[in-house]
Amino acid sequence: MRVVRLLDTALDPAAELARFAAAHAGAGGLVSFLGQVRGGEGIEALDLRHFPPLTLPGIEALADSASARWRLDGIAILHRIGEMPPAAPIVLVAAAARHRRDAFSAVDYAMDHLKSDSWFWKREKRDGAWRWIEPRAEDGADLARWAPVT
Amino acid sequence: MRVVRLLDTALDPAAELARFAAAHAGAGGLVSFLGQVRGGEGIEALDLRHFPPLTLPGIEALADSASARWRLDGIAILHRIGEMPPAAPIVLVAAAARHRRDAFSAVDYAMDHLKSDSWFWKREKRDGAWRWIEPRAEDGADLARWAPVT
Amino acid sequence: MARLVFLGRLEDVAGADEITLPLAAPTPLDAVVAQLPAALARALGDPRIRVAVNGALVAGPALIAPGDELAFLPPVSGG
Amino acid sequence: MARLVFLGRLEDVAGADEITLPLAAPTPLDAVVAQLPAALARALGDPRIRVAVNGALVAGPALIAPGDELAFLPPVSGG
Repeated sequence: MRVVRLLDTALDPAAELARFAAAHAGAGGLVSFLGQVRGGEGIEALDLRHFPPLTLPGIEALADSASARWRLDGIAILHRIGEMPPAAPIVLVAAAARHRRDAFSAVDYAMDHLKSDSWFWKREKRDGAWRWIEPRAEDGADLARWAPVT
Repeated sequence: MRVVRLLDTALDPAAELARFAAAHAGAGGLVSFLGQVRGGEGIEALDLRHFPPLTLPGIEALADSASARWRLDGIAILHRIGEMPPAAPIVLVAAAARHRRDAFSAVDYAMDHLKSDSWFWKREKRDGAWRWIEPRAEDGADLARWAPVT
Repeated sequence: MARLVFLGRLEDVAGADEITLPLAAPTPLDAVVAQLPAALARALGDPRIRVAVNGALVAGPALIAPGDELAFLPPVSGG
Repeated sequence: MARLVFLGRLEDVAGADEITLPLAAPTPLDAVVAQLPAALARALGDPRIRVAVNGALVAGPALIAPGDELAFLPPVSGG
């Protein structure tokens, strides 16, 4: 099972994971990452923008590349776009594999690339004002953990 | 939130994860591992035995040790005991953290220790006959990934 | 006419997420940018900005034809 | 009396997951084991087997008192 979706309405992680687990009932291990809008620090909302011609194809290529690097029975990448309140689910990545290390690595890899190497622009609303989020210094280090496949 | 449970009836991963995610709505990242009884190869059932005076206290100590090694907002370890059919959920580990690397490491660490360093004995029923599962050579290597905290 | 699309913080500099620009004949990218307000043209000069023409990333000098969609993609937000 | 509990494959060797053994006075662990059928006593001699008395792991020689629960824990199954 290979699921890649961009959603402009609420993401229901429990339902999506239940569906994915049911489709991979014999897999042995299933790792998932759920990212939620952080609360606190005056954050009122997060707005996620994308560029349709590139964003979804980029995530599809990421799912393919994770599937090529590790032995997976399936991978799912679901990502929100648009405006979200604190605590709303933003991203769900799940991988099913016979050996749990493959599933852990694939989800970790997909998250590093989704966060730093995918066509998303984020802005935060704090105390009524929107502010764009810039790249972080750690992002390059996160990506450098994954040597290119040669 | 720190949840440690041994269950002798069905584990519902979607409901448990939804509860855990709701309790950690501001955490940023939530990693989970779900282990299911493998199908195929003539496997008809898995039976998981434990030793009550040691098994649950051992898992509680594991949850504490993961919480001490990484910055977590919460950890949940739910483990089945008893007889299960193929595809039944056996174990669910979830960790919530502000930084996703902490959550990934804590779940990976907990799984290595649950699998190789917890008081569980497993037997498999294949073609009508029960057979105890012995330790694997890789188990020591899995545990050696985690240097003792000094 | 060409359609110019601005992503991320470039939307704030441009004052809109997209604008249309009169364009009668194929024009080099830098000549298109030069027609924009100075502050926006300066922001678009950041070498980290990637350009997509009709949804495909281009590298190096590009010729923009009437009807093209030109998107300016600043560094993504990271995580 | 003492209660002996067998985990994992030791259950198959013992033929039961627990048995009771007459025990009138405190007895060293190895003397308790020596009273068992030969095949079981031999299996319990595996140095990888851990012993718990009344739910607590013991290391080295232990004295088993009447009423004690003695559990034999072979290596866990791994994963």
